[in-house]
Amino acid sequence: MIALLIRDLRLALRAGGGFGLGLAFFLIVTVLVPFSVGPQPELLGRIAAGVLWLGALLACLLSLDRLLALDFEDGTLDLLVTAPLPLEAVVSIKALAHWLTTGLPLVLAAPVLAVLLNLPPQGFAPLVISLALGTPALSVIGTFGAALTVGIKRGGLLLSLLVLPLYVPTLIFGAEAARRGAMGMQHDTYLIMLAGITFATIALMPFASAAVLRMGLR
Amino acid sequence: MIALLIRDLRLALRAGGGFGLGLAFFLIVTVLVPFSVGPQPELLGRIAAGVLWLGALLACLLSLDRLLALDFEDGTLDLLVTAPLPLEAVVSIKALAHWLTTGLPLVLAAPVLAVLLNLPPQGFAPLVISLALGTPALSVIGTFGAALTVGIKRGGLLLSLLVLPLYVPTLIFGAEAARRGAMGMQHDTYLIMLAGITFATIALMPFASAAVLRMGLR
Amino acid sequence: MPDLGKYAFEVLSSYGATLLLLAGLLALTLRRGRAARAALKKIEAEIKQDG
Amino acid sequence: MSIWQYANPVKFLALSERVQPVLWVLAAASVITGLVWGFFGTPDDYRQGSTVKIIFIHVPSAMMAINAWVMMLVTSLIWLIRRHHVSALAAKAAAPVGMVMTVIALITGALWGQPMWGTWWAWDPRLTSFLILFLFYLGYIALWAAIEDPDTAADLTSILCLVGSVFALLSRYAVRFWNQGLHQGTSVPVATGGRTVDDTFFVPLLISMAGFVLLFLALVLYRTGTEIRTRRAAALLARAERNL
Amino acid sequence: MTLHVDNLTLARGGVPVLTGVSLTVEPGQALILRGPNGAGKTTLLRTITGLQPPLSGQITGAEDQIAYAGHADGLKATLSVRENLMFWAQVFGRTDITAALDAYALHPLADRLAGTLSAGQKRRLGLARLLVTGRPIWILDEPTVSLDKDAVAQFAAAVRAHLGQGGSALMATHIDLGLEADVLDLTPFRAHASARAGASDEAFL
Amino acid sequence: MTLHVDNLTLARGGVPVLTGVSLTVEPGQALILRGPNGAGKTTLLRTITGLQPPLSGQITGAEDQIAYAGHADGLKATLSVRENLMFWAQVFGRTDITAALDAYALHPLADRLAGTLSAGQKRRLGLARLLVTGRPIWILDEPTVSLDKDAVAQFAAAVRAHLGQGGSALMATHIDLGLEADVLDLTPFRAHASARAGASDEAFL
Ligand code: HEM
Ligand SMILES: Nc1ncnc2c1ncn2[C@@H]1O[C@H](COP(=O)(O)OP(=O)(O)OP(=O)(O)O)[C@@H](O)[C@H]1O
Ligand SMILES: Nc1ncnc2c1ncn2[C@@H]1O[C@H](COP(=O)(O)OP(=O)(O)OP(=O)(O)O)[C@@H](O)[C@H]1O
Ligand SMILES: [Mg+2]
Ligand SMILES: [Mg+2]
Repeated sequence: MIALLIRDLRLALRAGGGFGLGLAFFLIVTVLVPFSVGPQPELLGRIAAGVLWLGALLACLLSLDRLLALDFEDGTLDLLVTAPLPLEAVVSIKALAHWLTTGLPLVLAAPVLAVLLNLPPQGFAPLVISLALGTPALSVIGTFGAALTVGIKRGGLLLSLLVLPLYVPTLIFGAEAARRGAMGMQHDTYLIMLAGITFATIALMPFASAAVLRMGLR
Repeated sequence: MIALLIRDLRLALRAGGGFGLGLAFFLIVTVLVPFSVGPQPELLGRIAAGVLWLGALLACLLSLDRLLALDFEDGTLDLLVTAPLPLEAVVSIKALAHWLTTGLPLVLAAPVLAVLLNLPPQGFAPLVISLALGTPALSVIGTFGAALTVGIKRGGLLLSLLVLPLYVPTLIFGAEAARRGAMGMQHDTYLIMLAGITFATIALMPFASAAVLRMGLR
Repeated sequence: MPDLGKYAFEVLSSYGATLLLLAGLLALTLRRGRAARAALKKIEAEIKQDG
Repeated sequence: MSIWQYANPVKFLALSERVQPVLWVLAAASVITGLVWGFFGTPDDYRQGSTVKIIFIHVPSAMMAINAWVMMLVTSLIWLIRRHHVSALAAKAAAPVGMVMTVIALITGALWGQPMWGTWWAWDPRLTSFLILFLFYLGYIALWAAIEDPDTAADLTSILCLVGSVFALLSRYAVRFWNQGLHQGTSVPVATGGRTVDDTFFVPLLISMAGFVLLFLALVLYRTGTEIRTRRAAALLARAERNL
Repeated sequence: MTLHVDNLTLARGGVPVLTGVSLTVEPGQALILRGPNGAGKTTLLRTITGLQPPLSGQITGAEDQIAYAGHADGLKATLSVRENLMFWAQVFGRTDITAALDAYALHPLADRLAGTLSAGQKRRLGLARLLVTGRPIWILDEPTVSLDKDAVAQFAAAVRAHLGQGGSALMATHIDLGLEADVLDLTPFRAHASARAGASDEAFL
Repeated sequence: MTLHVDNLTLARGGVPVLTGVSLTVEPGQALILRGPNGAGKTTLLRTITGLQPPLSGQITGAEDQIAYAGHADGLKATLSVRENLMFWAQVFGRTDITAALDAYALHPLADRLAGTLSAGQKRRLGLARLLVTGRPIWILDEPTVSLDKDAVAQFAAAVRAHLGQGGSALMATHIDLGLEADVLDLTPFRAHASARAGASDEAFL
């Protein structure tokens, strides 16, 4: 299992492996928002927390399609199924590797990008905390989506379509916590809900993902 | 060449072909925006034009990675290079097919989604016109990006990174035209600029794309 | 140390961040350079040995 | 004897090895002089207070951020036309340096903006085009890293640099159209010789600018050398394997 | 471990492909499956490996005993030959890969990225992977595709050594491998169009 | 059309692989390339096809005359067999695909999606593609991978018919095709490590 994690991280860091690209996408979406809605600082400040959450979600989403599809195409997944590892552990490790290479960098980059969007100072802490609590859920749910679409050639966009509705609760609680934080309002309940979602998905989703994966490989 | 266009369209319509997924993504981004920035109608109305442009741009972007990569993987691209068609024509046709299956549906769907985001009535015409003028440029520039990343496994996110800065001028003129239109301001200059960019890219980019593709296939 | 008045934070962190970034770039450059030199030396030596 | 003989990597290495010590000393000396003079030896501005000291970093780094891209454009063209490896590798070596310069200009600008404009960041055209430039650097470096074959990578990044330059200019123009800004105009117009900056600031600024240029050159020469050695090692290794 | 397959019926795409296949592979035995293109060899091997369920029939002795090598090699283009092998060794709880490198003469290529190998070299690496699994039953689908004569001989030697250590092998191939092995022709087991074999779409017939 | 290859030197990954390869393929002639794995067969065929540039040497008579079939078949999984063939026919300005379907007995499969074919059936479709190009020079890289005996015979017959109509074929293979053809062994042309052949990384040596 450690071997799998190390291999995934190593592959991500190798040429073309995609490490940092989620981050780059996050940056780019943030940068494009003012171009599209206009540069008024007051307006940007109001939507900043929401835009950052949405940007982080999209960045996670876009990196999902390489989570399992590459391993499927070159036959690794077939071989892993026959290896002496429970498939639940395999998908959990894959989700962990995805979070380490995508979610974590997003959490760390969020405050910097918040400056660009003129987020009010009191909003920084809630934003980072909500992202740190929420992104693991995004990775775990995303792994489920990746498992669902694993046999489909370039399922990328279909994957987005399937996963996005599943992301809605996480997004609502996370973005709401960050937004209320930015406006100086009470937001603890939302953070607690968010944490609840995250722990529940981490505990349960791997079973669903593994089941779906077994069926998809047939 | 007609055969190529027809094949591309037919493939897009087949299962897993990706037709409509761009549209679905556009829809979902539009729907998620109120969740993330909050549901105030006045705020949504102000950012509607911009959000729709950004959503259209992202939807185009996400469908780019299947533009050439699928043909590369199964060897079709190698065979097309040796076929009696100039490569410039091949990439132009591919861009056209991409626009027909992604850009055009977005243009048609935009007014419907604009209702969801509370776009002011006078903004509808400028939004649709600016999207109709701008999306072809997105497809053509995107084809260049796809050609650049063609040999790279799952270059999807790298592709986004390379293409997004190239999209900036189109986005600025397009979104600005739509935004000014929504606010009832003069916006013809922006539309003219946008048309200029589109025609220039259609005329010149295929040469760059074909050159890059030849190098990448080596 | 000059008196920076109320802008001390801005000025100091500008200089600080710049020096940090430049030092980082320099360190990375030198490290990669050293590594490349060493790797090349080793390979050249091995190839000489093999004849 | 044409200068193209130095396009041979081995000859280039020899030359750059000889030039570098001098260059490093000059670069260090002028950067240190410029910054120390700027930091310790200049008075506060009557309007900007001590923040004016930021100019000694901000302006040189902003200048080098642009110049580095221009240099990459030129070397990319040379690679595409004459296919000299050193040229392509120099572009590769310069990109991270240019990116760091861009980041420095952005950070110092942001830190300067807080007291002057009351905000870290504003979507001013100059600032915005710099952010886009940063994105171009990112994409360029990522593309180099993603392609296995070094010659293909050189080709593709060169074309990206060409196309990117056109689009960077276009964005600059578009951004100006889109938003009139807060940022001040150029105050060191080289062409006219006129200037708005006081002499007390101007001399250390010039020294600092020269320092950044020299530092850039030294870094690029050194890094190009590293790239050449890496390629040479790979070439030797590939052949050694073939012998086995 | 003896592999028993008893009265197996298989479907592909909802249509029965093979019916009533029974076979046994004893330790030390190699069994070669033959059959024309589309006979269902790949389907049978994947089913025995456990990658897809049979319509009916029993497979015993397969659980956690099988190393499978299909059409795809499960190699990562951006990892070196050594790293690829090492990864699979670790997955199967082992650490020694020299025997595998030896068997297919991969030492000179050990530090090359797998993506830069030729077709046959890739295949050799894919076969070497079997040796690091430590599993007794090898299930191989057209193992010698793209291999040259030397490599085919290396493969035959590896199989022989594996059989000698009490392992067994079940493989599908169209060409002659130079192995002394039993042969099972699948043609008699091909399902007829009218066969009611329990395929999932029969409810609609 | 006679294909002339004169004193060709090739590199892969910056390293010279083959030097001084010369060969001629006359109309009506088939030439088989042999060489161990990694000898450079694929590289040579791709270069002649024009997919990558040679380091030095001349290729004449290839321009717009070549139909290439490499390791990948260029098939779309979601198009039917007929649609796949039809597409390639149209790209080459033709419309008739029955001859191609006949040659590889693809009629029963004509309306199946290419993605649901077995490995050998896919390969047959890939080879049938050559017949709809109308190009005189066939360049084939391991054409018979995964084919069964019948299909190999179909392939041999198709090649013979092609030669009979004044076409020619150049192919790389490790196995015996049952064709009367000249054979060129590439081993003598393999580049030595010290060779200075104009590879692009030689400037660094
Ligand atoms: C993140 C924010 C900023 C960025 C990206 C930025 C970028 C630039 C750039 C690109 C230049 C041009 C150098 C040249 O053309 O030679 C420049 C020059 C300059 N900037 Fe900024 N700037 C920023 C913020 C500021 C702020 C807040 C101030 C002070 C109020 C400032 C003051 C100056 C001055 C005085 C120059 C020199 C103009 C000249 O001599 O050409 N900048 N900056
Ligand atoms: N995804 C699929 N959907 C429907 N039918 C399929 C699918 N894949 C394969 N088949 C059909 O199932 C049958 C068995 O295929 P299989 O791949 O097992 O054959 P095989 O014996 O391995 O042939 P080959 O020697 O060509 O590899 C074939 O007739 C094939 O056309
Ligand atoms: N992308 C690459 N980068 C570096 N070297 C490569 C690359 N691809 C192939 N090679 C090497 O080039 C040589 C020639 O490869 P090529 O694929 O032409 O061999 P081949 O004769 O077709 O072998 P096979 O019979 O295994 O298909 C091999 O030694 C191979 O390892
Ligand atoms: Mg098969
Ligand atoms: Mg080959």
